[in-house]
Amino acid sequence: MTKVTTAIAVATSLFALAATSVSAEKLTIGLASEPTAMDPHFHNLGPNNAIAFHIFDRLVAQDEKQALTPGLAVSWEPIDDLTWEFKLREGVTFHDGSPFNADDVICTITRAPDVPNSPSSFGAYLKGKTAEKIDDYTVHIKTAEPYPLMANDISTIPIISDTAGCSATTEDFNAGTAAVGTGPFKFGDYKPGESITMMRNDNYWGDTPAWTEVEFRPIKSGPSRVAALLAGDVDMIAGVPTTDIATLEANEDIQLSQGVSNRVIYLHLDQFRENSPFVKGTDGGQIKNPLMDPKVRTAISKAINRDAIVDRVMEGVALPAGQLLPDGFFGVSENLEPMEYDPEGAKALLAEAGYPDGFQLTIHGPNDRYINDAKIAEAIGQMLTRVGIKTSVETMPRSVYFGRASKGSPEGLPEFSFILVGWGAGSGEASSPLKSLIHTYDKDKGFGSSNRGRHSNAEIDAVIEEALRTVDDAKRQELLAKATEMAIENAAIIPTHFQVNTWAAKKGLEYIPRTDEYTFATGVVKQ
Amino acid sequence: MSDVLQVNALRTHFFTHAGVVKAVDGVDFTVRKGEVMGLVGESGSGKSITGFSILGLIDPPGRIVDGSIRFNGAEIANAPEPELQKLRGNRIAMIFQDPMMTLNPVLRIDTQMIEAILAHEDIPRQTAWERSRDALGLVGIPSPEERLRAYPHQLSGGMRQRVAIATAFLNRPDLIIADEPTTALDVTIQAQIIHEAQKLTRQTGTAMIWITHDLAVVAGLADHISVMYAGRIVEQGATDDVIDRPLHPYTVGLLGSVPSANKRGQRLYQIEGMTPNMLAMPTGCAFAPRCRAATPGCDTAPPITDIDGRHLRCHHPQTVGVAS
Amino acid sequence: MTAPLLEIRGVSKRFTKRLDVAGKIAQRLGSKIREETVHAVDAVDLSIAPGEVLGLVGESGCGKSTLGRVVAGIHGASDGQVLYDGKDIAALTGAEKRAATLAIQMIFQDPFASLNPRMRVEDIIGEAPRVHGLVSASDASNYVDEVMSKVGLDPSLKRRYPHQFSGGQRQRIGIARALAVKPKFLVCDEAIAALDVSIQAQVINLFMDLREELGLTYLFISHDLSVVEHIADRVAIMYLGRIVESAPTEALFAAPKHPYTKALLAEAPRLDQRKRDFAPIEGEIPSPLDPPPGCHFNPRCPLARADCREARQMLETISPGRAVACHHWTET
Amino acid sequence: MTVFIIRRLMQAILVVFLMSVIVFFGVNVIGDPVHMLVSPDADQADIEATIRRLGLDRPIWEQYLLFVSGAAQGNLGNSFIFGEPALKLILHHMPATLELAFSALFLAVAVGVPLGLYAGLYPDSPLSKGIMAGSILGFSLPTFWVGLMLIMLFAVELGWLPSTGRGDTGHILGIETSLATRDGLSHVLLPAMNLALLKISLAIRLTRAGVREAMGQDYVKYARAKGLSTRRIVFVHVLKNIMIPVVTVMGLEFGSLIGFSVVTESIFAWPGMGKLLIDAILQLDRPVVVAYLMIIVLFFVLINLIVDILYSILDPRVRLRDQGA
Amino acid sequence: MSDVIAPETAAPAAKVETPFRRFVSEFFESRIATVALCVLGLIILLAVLAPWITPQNPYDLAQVDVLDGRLPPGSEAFAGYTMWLGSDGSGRDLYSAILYGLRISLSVGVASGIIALAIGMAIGLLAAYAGGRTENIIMRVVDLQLSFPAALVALMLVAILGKGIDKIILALVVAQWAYYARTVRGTALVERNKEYVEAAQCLGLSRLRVVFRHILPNCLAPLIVVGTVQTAHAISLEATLSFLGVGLPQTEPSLGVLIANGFEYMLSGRYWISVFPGLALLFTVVSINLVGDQLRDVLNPRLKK
Repeated sequence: MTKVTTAIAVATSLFALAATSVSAEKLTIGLASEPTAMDPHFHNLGPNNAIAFHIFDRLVAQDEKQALTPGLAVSWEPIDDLTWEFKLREGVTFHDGSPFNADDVICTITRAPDVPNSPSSFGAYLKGKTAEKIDDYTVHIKTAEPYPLMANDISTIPIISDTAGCSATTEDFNAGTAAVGTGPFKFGDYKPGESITMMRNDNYWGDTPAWTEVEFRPIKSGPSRVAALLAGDVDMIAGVPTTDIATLEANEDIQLSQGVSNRVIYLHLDQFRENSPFVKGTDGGQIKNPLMDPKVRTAISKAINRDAIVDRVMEGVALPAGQLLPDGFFGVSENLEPMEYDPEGAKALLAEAGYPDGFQLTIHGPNDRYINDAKIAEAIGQMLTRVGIKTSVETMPRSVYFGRASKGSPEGLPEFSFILVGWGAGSGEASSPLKSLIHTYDKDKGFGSSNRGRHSNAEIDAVIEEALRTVDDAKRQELLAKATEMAIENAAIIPTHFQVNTWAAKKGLEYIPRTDEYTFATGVVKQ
Repeated sequence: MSDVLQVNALRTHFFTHAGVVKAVDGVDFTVRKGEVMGLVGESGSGKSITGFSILGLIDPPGRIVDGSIRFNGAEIANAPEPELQKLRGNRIAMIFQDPMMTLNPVLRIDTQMIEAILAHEDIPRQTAWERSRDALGLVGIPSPEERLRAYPHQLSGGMRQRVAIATAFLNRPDLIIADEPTTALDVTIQAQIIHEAQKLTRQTGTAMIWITHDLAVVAGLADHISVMYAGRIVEQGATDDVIDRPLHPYTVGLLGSVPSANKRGQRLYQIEGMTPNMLAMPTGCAFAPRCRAATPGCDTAPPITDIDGRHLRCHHPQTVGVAS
Repeated sequence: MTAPLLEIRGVSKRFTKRLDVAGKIAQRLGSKIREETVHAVDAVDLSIAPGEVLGLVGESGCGKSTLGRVVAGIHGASDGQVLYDGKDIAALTGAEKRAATLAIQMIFQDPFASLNPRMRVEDIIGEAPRVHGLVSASDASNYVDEVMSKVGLDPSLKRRYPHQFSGGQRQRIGIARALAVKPKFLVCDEAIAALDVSIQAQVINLFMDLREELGLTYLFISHDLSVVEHIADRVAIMYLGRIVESAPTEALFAAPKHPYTKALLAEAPRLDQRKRDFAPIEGEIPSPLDPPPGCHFNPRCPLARADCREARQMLETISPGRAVACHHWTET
Repeated sequence: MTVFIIRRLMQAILVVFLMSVIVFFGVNVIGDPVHMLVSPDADQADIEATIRRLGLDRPIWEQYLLFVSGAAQGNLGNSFIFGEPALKLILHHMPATLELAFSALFLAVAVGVPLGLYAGLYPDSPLSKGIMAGSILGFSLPTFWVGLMLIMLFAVELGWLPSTGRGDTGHILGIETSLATRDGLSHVLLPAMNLALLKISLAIRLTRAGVREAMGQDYVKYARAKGLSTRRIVFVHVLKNIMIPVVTVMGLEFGSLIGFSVVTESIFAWPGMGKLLIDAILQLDRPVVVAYLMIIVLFFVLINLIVDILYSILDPRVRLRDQGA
Repeated sequence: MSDVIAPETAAPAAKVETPFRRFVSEFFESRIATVALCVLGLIILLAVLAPWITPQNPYDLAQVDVLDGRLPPGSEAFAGYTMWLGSDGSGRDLYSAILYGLRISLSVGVASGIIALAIGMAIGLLAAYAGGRTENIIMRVVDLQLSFPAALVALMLVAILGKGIDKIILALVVAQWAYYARTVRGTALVERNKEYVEAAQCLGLSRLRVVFRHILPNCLAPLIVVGTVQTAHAISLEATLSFLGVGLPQTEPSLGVLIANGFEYMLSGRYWISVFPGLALLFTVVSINLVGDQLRDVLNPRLKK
């Protein structure tokens, strides 16, 4: 009984909140990046997904910590090793009034991996999965092998309407005619490069949002974005540049919110070439690749002053990293701490490995991808130079960088020897970085797709593969932690820090930070 | 005959970085109604500056530093700009050397003629247009209505100079200053232009100052001739007197320099040296360094002397024939 | 008669503005554009004996300067030949060609544009003799002194630049430059037109002195009848690309035959005419782009008839040394 | 005139062709667009699927031929990133850039010509010297720096004008433009000022030089000799003459305004073609880069043509020559 | 009004007045230009002497410490010296970085200017002297090149070529050679038709000699003017490209990179990171432009009285 009353009380208070805000509350948000389409399946990319999730719901949602919560599915569970059952929410209607049922799910799963001209599809999440309608509110999804991450994968797919959306083209979505979902906001207006406007869905099945209208404005230049907030042109901005955080903090009219993200910034080291192109001896001549030696890799890790990076480069807005995901995520190890800064130890290790005088190295990194990426590369260059590894720094736009880093060498192999990269775990748990960054490169199985250092260790591979087959959560968590520990032990990669994302809003508003870096209008609350 | 213009002791100097250029340095002359006065001199002698001084068109760094210019009895040297504006183009008109440069290339002939009338008279545009058309007819331009619609570059050099003459006569001025108006033209065209100018001055009784370096032109056109050298008029008199019985050694030399039939094949009379540096004028007679008759006494400035109704600035008038 | 030093045979010079591809397409599409050809010089014959001064007279645009440049080898002729010492210059090669080139020199009108402002006088004068090996490098300096003295310039000024000289002195530098390669023949293109009267006399005298001293032959181009009358042995009158009359100077000035010559003589201002009435011939020189048919002078000619509009009268010898191109010259 | 247009068209075709080759192959060298596009989670098979979908698996010359045959039919290819026809994207962004460029041009002429006129008429007055010093400064300041300063001053410190974005749009003659609304105009002002700064300097210097030269010309002296008022001389005789170079140069500068809008647009988050281009370059959206350049080439040819026609209208001397040739 | 002054300087002068001496004395008539030239000279001197007068080599990572980052002017660095102008985000002493940045900016500007000048000059001369079809083709290319904004051309090229000083110089050369070519061709055409060239022809001098000894020296004046303006422009353009993220590498910053890096600190009150390099750039470009302006006045025959 008490439970019910509480629920009612909450409901009424929510209603009251909603009622007060009925008087046309408009929210304007300045975004750091822009979606490329209103078609939720067109481009599997952060900015697109963030916008799509306003208009479209998913079967399984992720909360601000990326924990799975019910969305259009009220429950999901494996009914056997190879089949997952999703129970759908009843009584939900699309923005155009048509009811939501299993047909919409089936057509979505068919359309999502295969949108014409799509630069990056959702295929990766739906590969090997077949969906089947059991009844109007039950859907089964089958895989060929046991697959524990079913719900994580499904949580990335926005559900579109069978009638309005499934046969529509991307252009129809951009025009708004097909952009019909069940989400908290309805499509309003889409002006590429300029603004995206949405109206509140007053019939939303969940909590009715506080805002009657939301406008997203892409302002890519950081200072301009801050200026727009300070000038009052927007109510809130995402991606506050670290340089401005201190000033904004001191500004009484501005409210900041920060949250650690799922993104780790790390170093990949060439471990597959005897003659690595950007490693040279102290005299500039070719030497046998020292990065293949775990001692050297550990020495490098010891030479990096993570606290200095966090404090000076990131202005305190980051966390030193000792593994692949920050604390609190599924599959992280409790035993790992960030490597201690120990330049003397690093020198000693280098000497032990046979490089008392160090060697020459080039660090490559992007300059427009991660927060302060070029500066971090430079700082690392400085630190390594101090322990005797004379490091030069080369940064480039990501358009150039990633292609070269992945397959820029004449043989189509990763071109660089030592690179700075980042990884955000979209699934919100540790298998994502383990599978892509640590596992041996294996094109056929899709493992190690971003393993640009080509670290390869059969033991770790085995643990990862086992984890990926293990449906039992506790056991899987253990396996993932173990794989992580082994990788760090081996210095397969060298994590430096976890990004912390910052949002800034005008006084009276606050944003609930999200680890997945998405900016949701529903996450903006009035204080 | 009444005096239209009296210029007395006019001095126009240019104050340049390098020093003071005394472009006009004490010029006196008188122009009477209906009379053509030839103002002759070589380049740099100050003859054009004299013309511009009369119209008050000297720009900084130059200015009239001394002297008087009386036009129809009224003093106009350094008169206020609005007063001069009323005179210019109205009572005193000017014709320039190069008609290509003086007509505004981007304005049609009619615009440029009509504005010259409307600047001085408040009459309907149509009337002004008609008067312009008639004026073009008077200087012998065929189909003037068509020409009025033309742009300057569509006319030949001779035509343009006719337009300039027609424009000068539009407001029936009392005086026209023609600054080398035929120098840029061919012999046959020059004859045409002189013909038109001569005809119109005779018809209207307008006085004219014809500035030129060509003695032969003024010989056939002018009533009086003033010869300028280095900013001063060195000799002045009736045309016949000056040409046939020159008194100043410079005039003598100038006339001797002109090739002609009776000197064929012989060496020409040669004035040695060159025009003086305007920044470093010799004291006394400016011509002395080049003068064959010069004596040490020439380093004092010669006064103006009157000989048989002629004015002369020379210590040693050449009473005997032309040097040859 | 002695063999001519220089002979011009049927020389024409045309300047053609060709149509480019776009122009041709436009023409196909019916645009009224066409190739434009200016007949600057139209089948001219002239010969000049050694030591002679030929005056070439005409108004601006008549082609006299172009003809001068063809003779001096600056322009090639479109048609016809220029013979020096009986040999076609265009057909010469090697040393002979160079000798002919150097033998004919030109004096220009503009004393400012005709001297390279960035070169010292000694280089302006001395460059060509040095390049052609007429003097050795060590003798060059003395040679320049010598040439400068010859034209009445103070050799001590040879290290100066042209802008430091007056117009008359510059013209002397130009003459010295030509003389430095020991020419036989000088083309003087309005060589005194830009000078003040008193300086003109100096330069004319210089030309006459040099002729005597060095035995030079001149093609003396001028619009100024009195100058030509003074200096030339023979005069050719040019009108719109053609020679209309040529005659010994005295004969021509005494009794001009061609109506154009008559008009020119009548209208040139003269010192000995006072308070005259200027009674000019009508009309202006037609555009050389679009010359009138037949005799070019016919639109302005008091004698013009139908035949003048139909056919051109070629230059016709009417008495020894005199030629005239007119259908009706006898009528005066 | 016909010849002129034909010549220009032929040039345009040649340039468009050359440009397409250079850009197509050039952009291909820069980097690998696929790695910009795919989600980091994608595995190797996904990446290859994307490569196939975008046709990037074919040899580059084959891709180029495909592009050319498409271009011949008016299809410049689909944006890798947006999936829409590149042409459509660019046309969509064009009005914003054009209104910015036109506003800047207007500012340049409206501010630069009067100042230049003053500086030319009174070259020795202190104000003129100030104007000229200002114009040197305007010449020398990098656009991006000025843009930031403008935002700092007018949007952040003073709060008078919005800092970024395009604002409300309205319709003028059926064209959607922010010049039609108050809000839109307030948004245009800062970026237009930023973009115009260089051109204002240019207009000042051009006008001043023109006035000084014109004032020394005989036709001005002649006009004075005709007794014309100074006002008429300046505003009819002088101004009409100097407008010839001013209009010509400013017209040609319109092209560079569009070029420089790349900088201004990225600072002011102005949703125009320039921003589209720089994004496309950074993301290796080759079809958009290529299409942008194709369109810009045509644009420039068009501008040059218009300028030449304007020139011949303003300068009667040119008109005749055109008829003749 | 040729009547006004006839500068007959034939009266024996104390020394021979060469065109160069005349030019120098006319140049220094303007006080502003004199000051600008001095400032420019000082800037160049500072840039040249940078390694000897700065406490830090900002390009040597061993000397740069991120722990020194973002220090305000007057702070002391770990190494003990005072950072009079503060430090940037990576710990570079701004005073040192600005002087080194000046070296890069100036050398980029000057190198691209000289190369573009050489190429433009050669092509312009070729066009003017060859005439006909060659000239037509060359000038069409020049026209097209000129109708594209240099910023756009450079932007595209740098995007294609990638980063690096050599590449940015190449891009600037490609973006700018046409200005020189047009200028040279324009003046050469005027000069070619002058009588002194005809005289040289008459004297049987070779074509090469006429072009290089006679025409070329007379084309230099406008080229120098264009050269200064274009050099200033190149420096500014390099800064813009760096700002757009396609310019020079992060670790060897030119002034443009320094400004761009400081740009993000502007709103946070660390004005010095962007303002000081900005001022250095401003002084450099303004003084070059002022010098260029005076050169234009002195070398332009049309303004001569």
